[in-house]
Amino acid sequence: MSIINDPRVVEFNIRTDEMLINMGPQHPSTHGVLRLVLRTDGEVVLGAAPHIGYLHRCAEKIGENLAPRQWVPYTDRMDYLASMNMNLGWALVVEKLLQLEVPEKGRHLRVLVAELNRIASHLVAMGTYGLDLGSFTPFLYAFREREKILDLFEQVCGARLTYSYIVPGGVTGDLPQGWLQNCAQFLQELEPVVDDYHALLTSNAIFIKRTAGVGVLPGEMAVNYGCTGPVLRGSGIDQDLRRDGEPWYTSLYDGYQFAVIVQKEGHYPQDHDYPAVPAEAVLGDCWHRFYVRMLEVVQSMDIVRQALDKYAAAAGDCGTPIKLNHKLPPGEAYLETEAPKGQMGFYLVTDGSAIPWRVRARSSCFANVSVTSELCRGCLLADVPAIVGSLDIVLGEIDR
Amino acid sequence: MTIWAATDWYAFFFLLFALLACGFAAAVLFTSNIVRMAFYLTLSLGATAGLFFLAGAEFVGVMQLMIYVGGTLVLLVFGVMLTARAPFLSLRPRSGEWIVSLIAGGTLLFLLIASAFGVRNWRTASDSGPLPLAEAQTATAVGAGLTGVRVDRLNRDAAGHALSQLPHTDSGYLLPFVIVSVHLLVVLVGAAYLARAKVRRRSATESTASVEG
Amino acid sequence: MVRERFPDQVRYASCVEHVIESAAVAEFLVHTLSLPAPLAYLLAALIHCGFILGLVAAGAVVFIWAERKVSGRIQDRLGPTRTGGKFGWLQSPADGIKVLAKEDLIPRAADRLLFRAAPYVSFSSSFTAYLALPFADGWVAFDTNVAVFFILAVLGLEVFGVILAGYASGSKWSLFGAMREAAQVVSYEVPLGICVVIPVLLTGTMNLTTIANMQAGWCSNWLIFHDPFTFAVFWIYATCALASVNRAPFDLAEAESELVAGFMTEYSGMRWSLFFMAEYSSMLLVSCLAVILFFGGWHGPIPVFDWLGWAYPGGASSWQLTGFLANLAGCVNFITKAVIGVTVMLWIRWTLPRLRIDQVMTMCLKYCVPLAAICFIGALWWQVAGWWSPNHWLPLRPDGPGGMRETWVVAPEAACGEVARRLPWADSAPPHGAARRTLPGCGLAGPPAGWRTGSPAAARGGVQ
Amino acid sequence: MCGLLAQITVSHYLVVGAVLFVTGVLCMATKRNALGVLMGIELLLNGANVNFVAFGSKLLRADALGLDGQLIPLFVIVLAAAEAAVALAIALNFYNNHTTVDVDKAEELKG
Repeated sequence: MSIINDPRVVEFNIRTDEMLINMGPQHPSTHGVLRLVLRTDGEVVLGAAPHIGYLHRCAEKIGENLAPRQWVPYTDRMDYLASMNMNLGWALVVEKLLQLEVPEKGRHLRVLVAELNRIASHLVAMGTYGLDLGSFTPFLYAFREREKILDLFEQVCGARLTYSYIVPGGVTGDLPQGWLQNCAQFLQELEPVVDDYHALLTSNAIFIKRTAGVGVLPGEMAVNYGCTGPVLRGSGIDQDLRRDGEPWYTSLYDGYQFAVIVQKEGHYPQDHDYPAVPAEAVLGDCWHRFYVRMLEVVQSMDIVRQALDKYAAAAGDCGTPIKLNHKLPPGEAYLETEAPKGQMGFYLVTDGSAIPWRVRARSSCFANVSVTSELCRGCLLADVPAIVGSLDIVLGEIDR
Repeated sequence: MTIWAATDWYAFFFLLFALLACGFAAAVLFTSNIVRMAFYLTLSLGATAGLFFLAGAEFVGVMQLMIYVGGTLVLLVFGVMLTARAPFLSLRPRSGEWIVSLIAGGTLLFLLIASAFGVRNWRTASDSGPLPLAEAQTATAVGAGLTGVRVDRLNRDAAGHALSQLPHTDSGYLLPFVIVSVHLLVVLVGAAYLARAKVRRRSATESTASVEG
Repeated sequence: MVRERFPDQVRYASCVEHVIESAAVAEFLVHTLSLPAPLAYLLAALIHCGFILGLVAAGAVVFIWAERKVSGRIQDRLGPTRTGGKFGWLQSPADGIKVLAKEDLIPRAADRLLFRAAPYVSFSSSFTAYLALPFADGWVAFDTNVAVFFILAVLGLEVFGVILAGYASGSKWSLFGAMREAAQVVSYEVPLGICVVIPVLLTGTMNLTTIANMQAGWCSNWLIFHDPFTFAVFWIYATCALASVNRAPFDLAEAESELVAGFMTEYSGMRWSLFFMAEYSSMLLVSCLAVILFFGGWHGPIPVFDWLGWAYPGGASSWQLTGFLANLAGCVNFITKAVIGVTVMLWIRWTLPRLRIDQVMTMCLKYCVPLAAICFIGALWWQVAGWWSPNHWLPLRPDGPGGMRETWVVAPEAACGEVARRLPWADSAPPHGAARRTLPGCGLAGPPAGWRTGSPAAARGGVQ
Repeated sequence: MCGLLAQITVSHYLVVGAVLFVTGVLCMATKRNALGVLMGIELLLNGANVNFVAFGSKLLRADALGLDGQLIPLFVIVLAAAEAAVALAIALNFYNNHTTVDVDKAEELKG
């Protein structure tokens, strides 16, 4: 470890002034309006304090004045890159409160769109990560494929970003005709493109230099800070709510074959020919977090394929959305789902009326961004975007 | 048209570069902002390089640009930036110092200028006239001089071909060149040693505590 | 010529000729349009400056457009398509108008004088370097025999503008960018210098025109193919040149994801675009330099004009149409090669992520400098040992193998036996076959006057 | 051009050299910033260089000093670079130990 990477080295001989630098809230690489106050000595970052709240919209408070069905659009705007997963989390928790089972077909439909949206979200994460490291091209390659997913979603629900598609009780409408073929075709097209992404970034020598060994987040620390999702799995902790979550959530994935993407005994579960882990990479560094996301894209593609078959085979309807005046039984419910960025939890307390008494969201990015100050200590200024980018945060979800 | 014909372009360029060099040198003297001083110094030295070109010393001129302006001054600017805290940014000399030094400087300047015009040989061009500049391109000669061969001391025939060998005792500037190379190496090592980054390490607990603040 | 015709103006003419090497143009003006000589010289100088400024400006305009198109194609999109018709070719002028119309903001914390001066420092230094750059045989504004050195020196001054901009902006991001740039450019000047010295070593001159003319003939005669070490050193040169002009993956000074826009953060409008033009013109400049040093300059891969007998003979002083056409074609050839170089830079920029500052420094000090030094010694050894090089069997120029490449060893020996006798490896008698042109001022022989037709044996005599 | 400049001779260069030299001396005398003093030294050396080049220029006088007039400035430039490196190192060290670059405060021999 070189001197500059050594967090214990706090002073150089040349007495330079420490500088406080505001990175954000208007900065090209802070993914929205995150504000990082960096304490730097030259290029070396001595400390980083994330400041949040620039995108606070009182979503949770608003939730206490709206029926669960009405609050769905607000969940869209939390992680706006994975609205389907947000919708799903909220729908599931309301259904859990109501003990409302969704028909078989609806279950597969939800898996289908949620995993597609996971692909879209990870593609954005990959593209913007390239941008953070100064490579513009992967961004457009990623958005090109994401556009196709958005096209599919547009066919499903008419919206390209804020879908409000999965609602408590079911979905707003069944899939249109021919959609399954379109989706299958898209997966066909995406398959070879993933190799391009690996060539552009994952196995690029400069990319490896910039990410391997940078921002190492040990598994223990990740757990202590409550990190979840790819950030946690990138640190080697075997945790994925799709397998380990509550039955109310995991039952969604009953009958699906997938392996949790985590490095076990030095190996990732690989069913494809993907670039090997470079020698410089340390478990828990930026490269691993990135790599987990890239593998999850493929994992989600597999799940989507299975869901396509199961959906086509399933009979019946996709469930009926609850009415606006649907009385909610007094009680409370909490459920965490595996959203693309981590475990997204919704909490709901009701008093018997149609409107919840209390609504809370447990944001995955909020927990993930909290490690920034730990990871950025002693790194170089250029590592800050690399670290923040590898955490893949969305401020809409943090600030709510 | 007459004004064009009357213009001596050599004098014009000389005057231009000379004024730039002297003017910015004065600016260095009279500004108290250290960064501006560095900037003016750059321009002054650059203009001096122009004078060197005019005097036919191309190689020296380029050396001036490369080593002085491009190297030494960048180094200086680095130093300025490393130490440029607000209180030192403009340290003004005391007025008493100004008066004394201006008197001394003025006297020195007067003496120097008087002596510059005092020698007849300096004041006039030689009778044979100056050499055309095309024949004063000296980069090769300078290079040869540094490697130990003084080509300008060769005896020539009328056509300019070398006639005889140089005395073997004349090694040109080879020895100074070697010495200065070694000197430069020593100096660089020494400077790196002087200004090296001494690292003080704190214990792990202390470092965690310090970063919170 | 001028000297003979205007004996009373000898001194002045020679000086102006030196400062602004536009004697040919001026002569034309004097004799054909019968202008007074001083005016003719001024006009000639202005014409030269105009040409170069035009080239720099047009280059920047074209490259900005090209960058958009190339990046568009690389990124699977179209780039500009509508402004000005078919290929969006008016995009750059449109951008220019937009930039001109922008408000010229100066932050309150800025040092106003330095803030205003910085873009001009940057631009003028990268522009000045073109003075010594020949575009074809003899087509050069300032034909100095230290041209390589001059270009490197002046190009190195560009960093001053950046440092000043960074300091004067009064912004931390700008300061960061400036310090990065300063550290990077100063460090990369070292390996860049070593790389550039190798062709100088092989050709024995720092005069770019001569260096390029020594590579006349087939492409096997290009210095990049001279020996394995020159081949290797070209890639080091490419890396260092990329770094010294701050292009991706070395564009740390303006790294938008880290430093917002680095030293340009606080700039807007025309001043900002001056920085931009400076960047593009230095890109073109290092590319041109690479073409001259390694890729034969204006001498194409196939010596068409040598076959036709159109090219100016060495030392020719009279104007002729065929020679002019050959030179024009050479100029086009030269610029084409340079543009290819710039395009490669664009390609790299839009493909690779950015390095980190410590990695950039490591790359320079740990890899580029030692490798360049090894190549330097290797090329030197290869040259002294007289080992095989492609031009020994491919007809590199009309007069056969050998050529004038070895002036470094040959020339001193040929004309001034003294120098050569002192060189430890040259103990053979100097060849006296070819007619020699005396290098001005010192009596050393430069390339023989008839080096295009001189006998190869004489040319290679020094090392055999 | 006025009569004085009818023909540029060595003297004219010497005047430029003198001005640079005197400015350098004054800079060294009056500047309180260590780096300002360093800049004064550079100016001073440059004034000397101008003189050397002028004396060596065959353009100005055919019987000029010749090559020596160019070689000595080369050494001066190189040594100035070395001097600047050392002086800067000293200045930085001084700054580290005293947190100032004001040379008037440098009164102790001990660093």
